[in-house]
Amino acid sequence: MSAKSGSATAERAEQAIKPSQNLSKEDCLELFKQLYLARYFDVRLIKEKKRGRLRGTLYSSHNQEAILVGSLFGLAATDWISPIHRDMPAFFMKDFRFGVDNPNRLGMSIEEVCCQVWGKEGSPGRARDNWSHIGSKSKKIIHSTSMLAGTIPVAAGVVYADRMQGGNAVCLTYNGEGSTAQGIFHEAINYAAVHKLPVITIVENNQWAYGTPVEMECPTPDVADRAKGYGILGLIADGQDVFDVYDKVMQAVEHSRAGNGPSIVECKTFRAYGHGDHDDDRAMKYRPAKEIEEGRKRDPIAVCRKRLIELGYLTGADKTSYMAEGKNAGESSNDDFPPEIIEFMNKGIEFAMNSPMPAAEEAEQWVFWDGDKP
Amino acid sequence: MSAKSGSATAERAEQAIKPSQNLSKEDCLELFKQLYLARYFDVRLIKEKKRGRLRGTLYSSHNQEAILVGSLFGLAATDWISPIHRDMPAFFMKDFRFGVDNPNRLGMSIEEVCCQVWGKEGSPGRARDNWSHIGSKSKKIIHSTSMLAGTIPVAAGVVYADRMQGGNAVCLTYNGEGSTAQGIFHEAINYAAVHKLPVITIVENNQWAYGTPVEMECPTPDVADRAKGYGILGLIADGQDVFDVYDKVMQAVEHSRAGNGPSIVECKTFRAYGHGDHDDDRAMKYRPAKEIEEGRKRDPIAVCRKRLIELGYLTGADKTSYMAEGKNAGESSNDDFPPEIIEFMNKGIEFAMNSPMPAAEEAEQWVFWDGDKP
Amino acid sequence: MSATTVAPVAVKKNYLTALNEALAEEMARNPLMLCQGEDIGKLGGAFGVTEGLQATYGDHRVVDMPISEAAIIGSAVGMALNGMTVMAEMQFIDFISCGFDQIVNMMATYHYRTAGEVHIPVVVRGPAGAYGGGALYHSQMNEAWFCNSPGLKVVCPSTPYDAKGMLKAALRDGNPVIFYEIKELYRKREIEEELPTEDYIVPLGKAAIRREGKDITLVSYGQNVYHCLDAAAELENVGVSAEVIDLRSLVPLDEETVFNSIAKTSRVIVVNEAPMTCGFAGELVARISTKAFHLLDAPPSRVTRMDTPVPWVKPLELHVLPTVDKIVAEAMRIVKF
Amino acid sequence: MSATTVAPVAVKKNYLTALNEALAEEMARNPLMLCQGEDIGKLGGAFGVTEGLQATYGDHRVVDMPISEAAIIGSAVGMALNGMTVMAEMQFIDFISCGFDQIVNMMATYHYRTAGEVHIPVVVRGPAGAYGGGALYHSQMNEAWFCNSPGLKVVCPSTPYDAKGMLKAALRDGNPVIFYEIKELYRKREIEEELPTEDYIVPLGKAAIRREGKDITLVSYGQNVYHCLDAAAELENVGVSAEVIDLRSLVPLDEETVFNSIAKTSRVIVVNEAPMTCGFAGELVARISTKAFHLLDAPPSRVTRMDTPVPWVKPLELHVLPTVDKIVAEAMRIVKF
Ligand SMILES: Cc1ncc(C[n+]2csc(CCOP(=O)(O)OP(=O)(O)O)c2C)c(N)n1
Ligand SMILES: Cc1ncc(C[n+]2csc(CCOP(=O)(O)OP(=O)(O)O)c2C)c(N)n1
Ligand SMILES: [Mg+2]
Ligand SMILES: [Mg+2]
Repeated sequence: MSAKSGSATAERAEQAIKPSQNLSKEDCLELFKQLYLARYFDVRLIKEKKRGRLRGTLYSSHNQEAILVGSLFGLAATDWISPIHRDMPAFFMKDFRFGVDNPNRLGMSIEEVCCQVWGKEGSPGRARDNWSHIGSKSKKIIHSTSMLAGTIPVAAGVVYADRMQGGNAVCLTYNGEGSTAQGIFHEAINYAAVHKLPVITIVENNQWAYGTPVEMECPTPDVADRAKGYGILGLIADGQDVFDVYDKVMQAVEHSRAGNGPSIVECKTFRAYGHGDHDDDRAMKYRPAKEIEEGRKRDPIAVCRKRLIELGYLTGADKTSYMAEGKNAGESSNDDFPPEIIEFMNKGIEFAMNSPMPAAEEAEQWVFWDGDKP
Repeated sequence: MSAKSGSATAERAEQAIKPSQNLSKEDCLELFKQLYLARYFDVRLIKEKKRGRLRGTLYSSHNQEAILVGSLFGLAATDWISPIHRDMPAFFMKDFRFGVDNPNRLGMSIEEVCCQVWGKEGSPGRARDNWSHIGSKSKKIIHSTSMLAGTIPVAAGVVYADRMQGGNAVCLTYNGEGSTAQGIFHEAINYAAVHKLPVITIVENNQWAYGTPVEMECPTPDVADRAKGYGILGLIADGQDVFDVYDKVMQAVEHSRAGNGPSIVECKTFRAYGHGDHDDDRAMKYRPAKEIEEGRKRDPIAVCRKRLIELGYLTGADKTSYMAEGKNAGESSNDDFPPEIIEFMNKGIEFAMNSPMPAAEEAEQWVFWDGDKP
Repeated sequence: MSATTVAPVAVKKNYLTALNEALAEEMARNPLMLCQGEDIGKLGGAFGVTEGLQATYGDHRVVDMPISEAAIIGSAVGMALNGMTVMAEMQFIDFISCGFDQIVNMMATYHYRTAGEVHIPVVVRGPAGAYGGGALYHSQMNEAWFCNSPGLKVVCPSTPYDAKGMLKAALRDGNPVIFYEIKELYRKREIEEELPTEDYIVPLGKAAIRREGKDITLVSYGQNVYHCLDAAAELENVGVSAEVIDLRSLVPLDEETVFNSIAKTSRVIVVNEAPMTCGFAGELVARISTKAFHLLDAPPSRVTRMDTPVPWVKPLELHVLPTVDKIVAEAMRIVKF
Repeated sequence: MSATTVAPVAVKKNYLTALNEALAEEMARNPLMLCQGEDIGKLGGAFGVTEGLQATYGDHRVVDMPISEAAIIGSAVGMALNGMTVMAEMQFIDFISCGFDQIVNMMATYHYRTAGEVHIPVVVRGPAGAYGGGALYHSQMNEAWFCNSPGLKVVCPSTPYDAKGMLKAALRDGNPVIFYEIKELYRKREIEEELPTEDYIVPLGKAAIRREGKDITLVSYGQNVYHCLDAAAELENVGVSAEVIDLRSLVPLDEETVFNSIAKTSRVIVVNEAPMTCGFAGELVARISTKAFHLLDAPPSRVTRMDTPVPWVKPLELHVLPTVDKIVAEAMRIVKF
């Protein structure tokens, strides 16, 4: 074997570990824009809530967008996802590409998601449960309950059934680091590991579970260490870096899809606000202001921008247009975001606001299925 | 530092790892005899069941005695234990020494345990629940429900409370390898690890959970690997060797007592019969006869005998008296056991058989406590 | 073997065999059906309900699960979400408590939450009931928890015919069903019966009148149906004619059959072996009192387990449970009211 | 600050403060008492019930637990077994389902199983109830599960005075108590009241008559007590005098107060916001029908949540829940019966 082929092998190995190196310029810019989209969705909803136009609690994904954007980007349309309370943008960003109006795409429309947020009939669940508890069988998004980590066994069942039916889908489930303390986390991952099911658990380690710091939830230095207990792949990603998230998740997806069982990808990040919007002021009681300031420094939009400049994909005026990074919702204005994103969101909100509420009598419906018996 | 002190240090380290090397001849012979006691208890109950004198199910501890005997031997009287279905001998062997009639000892009497087995009033729980579900607050034995692994959080709470009250007790909880798949196993150990609570989980890995092999319950090569997920001490002992069990459990106990948090000690063993006595015939459906034969070869009594001969503690006729090893209950006779053990057991059984059943009306009692309010 | 046609000998089958046949037939009928539970494969389950299924359908469709009730139920929900029908066995129904959240919050509500997009054809079944010395954790009838959790059907057959027909109906129902099997009936010789050779179901939500009578109605389900029948026989000796209704299904409930009977008898006792407070007997008494008050000539009554756990030893166990004697005594009190 | 003695201004306190005071006082009184739950330390709990406790009593006695409801309850049982008294908070009572087995099988039965050797002074408390747009998983009243699990006391105060007095009583009771707090009442101004400065308890198992009346009895607990009072006010306008009873405690139950009232009114409606089937309203209707049948001039009735989950958006939510209108309408029907 020549030295040359040896180095080519090494190169391939390197590529395998960093799939993002194969992303085109277009893809990279798409990711960058998707970060804005996720951010704007959140910023805008915070404003809408402050205006009193919304009920329910918003668990902000601000500062954690790279996790959603980076993990979703490489999925096949036929893969499943299971977002939870802090992952609202995932519902419409699954299988999403700017400018591609694919009628068969397997993600929700922004209109559907806004209808859910506004509690309108056009919500995929007709607003029967709140905020992040939507989902869609046809779009392959699992519906969560509030009970944390409770969707992991469901995800395992979904991919088991997929495999039985000849498919090769994986399922990404999202969970906070605190949620990994739940018994069902263990039961589900243990089961998935025994049966080598392609369930990838993304742990969004934002350092806090409501008012409890990660070290009171998890005894190991890294939450990914939990993987060791199951002998499964555990990876750690820089949750502020969309490319690193993409790389690690793709690595896990390929590992799991190839029949090697479940995996855990811990994405280290930092919660930008209180636990929910009701908690913003109280959060100061348990979380030092300095910590928040510190955390803000590595805004995923800024990290991505820097990388794109290095790659030469952003030049000239593009380098500094739309400076959304480092600003919380109050500090942000529409000037910080590309106009097409604002328009996208406006359309969704307008649709929702013009939609009717479900009729009161609907509340009696759908307790039991009464369809055609199989 | 001289070479000598260096080697002395190494020697001490070696001693720390093998506390059994410090056991006196008397202790070693005690352990040997305790193995007979545990074995005889089981053999005798099997015979009593076959004679139809007992209700309920016996989950035989045959061939797994070294785990109970070895793990209990080094405990302080003030330590707690939490035995489960396969650990009946633990109830009377806690804090037990042959010939030492310590009225303050913190274990149950054989009379109490037999009353439980026979369903009599003298049972510590007045025969309200069956077989292994007894316990005692004063004797520091936690009462299990049937729900596997369900006592681990209770154990954690017990030692937390002990610490709060200035104590330094540890708690040994016993669990089968299959039970480690339960959600509560995870929640309890995770909690204990976060709070560094001295809970030692003995995993009796007898390769089978009822009709399911260990590889369908646990995805890692060793069940002790589960410790890695919590960053806690995980040890593996030869469950057939009472000295190795003693060593590993003592190591874990010291580690945990010193404030380093929980630990897991996997004891590799092998289930001698069916899951319960109702399953003896059916077990052949899922477990090859050869496997059983193979497993029988390393009877803990034989392993212990060999070691005692090596140590010179057994010589002459002692070396071959009471050949209980390798025989199942049907093959064993009273000649295979030291007479004082038979007498000990006879006394217990006789007491139980002469005890009354609890009165039917007792069934209404003790749903609620009605004692002096604190 | 002779070529001559001989009349087939009528084979009576027990409750356990009936269940086993139901599963085998539904597995054959529906290639997207799967069974999972602890030790259900090679062993065939603790009692043998799944005997032989793995040999026929393979270990991918008859799955030995880790001891993880919550994962057993949760993964069944996921499979259902993705097009399959699942039988999830609890080794004893008592252990359903370990998978409780996945049942009441995930499974029961899925159809409702999705405004009908998703339905969940999962049957959670397992051996239940007392009278066998199973003590606190191998004796439970905890059906009331699930009757109080909207979105679940809750059923409990008492005969081999119903066991088979209702299990098949449950597996085809499309809704999550909690299926209580009475383990003391599994091998009970006295109730063995011939089963139809052709496919049949017993629809969920229909009660059965097990004995006609005119003086008092005894309503029950599961094992207690036989206690009621025995009580009815004793009552006959003293000139009291008792009608015995086997509810079979609690959710949905066949109120009509119950009310029709009370219209005739004007007196009713509901018998079940669950703890009294918030048990299903109370629910039925409440339905009767609120909706059929005018039909009653005496207070409605119930004979249930006392509000205690099920203790182990026989005299204690029977002390807290409904017995024939207790039913007869209560019937005499009500009849004389 | 002046040295002159001034009459202290009467300070009215809300339900939340009442609970907080109860915990603080019991922690002071009992050095072997401990509080544990999610985020109860520095944050003081999701609603602030434990506000300030950790600062006073330290993080060993006011413990922020991992998100592990089963371990929270199971370890509390262990602490109780070893001499302590524990308050275990569920962040929302809905999440109690995740610790269900430890409650019904470990905690509830401990005293029984040990024939009285062990008793378990653990109070599991948490915010409960609908009407606030909390949807399926932040609105539950799942008390019936626990009423059907012998060995647990189950209570639900509706006023600040009771909240404090009953929580103190629960913590001293020595039995496991499931303590339902109504989160919509936590900060409700209208119900604020002065609390005694001296130590007091409100014994578990005693109902309170909140309004006297003679034509019909409305029995309820929690939030629905206020719906009943509002309904009673409306009924008065049409000449119907309604008595309103607040049960406060479901297990043990004060049947006497209920029956005495019915002896006077001959008519009764039980109101609660849990699902109808196997809910506590049905249980009480059953108790009344079986034991106080002769007192009734009309069928007993209940107004409960429909047998559905609690949906999110307001019109849907109210559609399935008891409301003043529904109670008034039902009362008119029963009065005219
Ligand atoms: C079983 C359960 N227990 C408690 C809660 C209440 N709760 C909601 S979010 C939350 C904190 C979650 O923390 P983490 O998992 O780290 O996710 P994050 O919110 O930080 O993204 C808690 C305790 C719940 N939803 N489910
Ligand atoms: C939560 C729960 N699920 C199921 C059971 C039924 N069950 C009793 S023992 C057993 C097997 C236990 O296997 P393992 O933990 O390996 O212990 P072993 O019997 O081999 O000692 C099972 C499934 C139970 N007791 N509890
Ligand atoms: Mg977090
Ligand atoms: Mg085992």
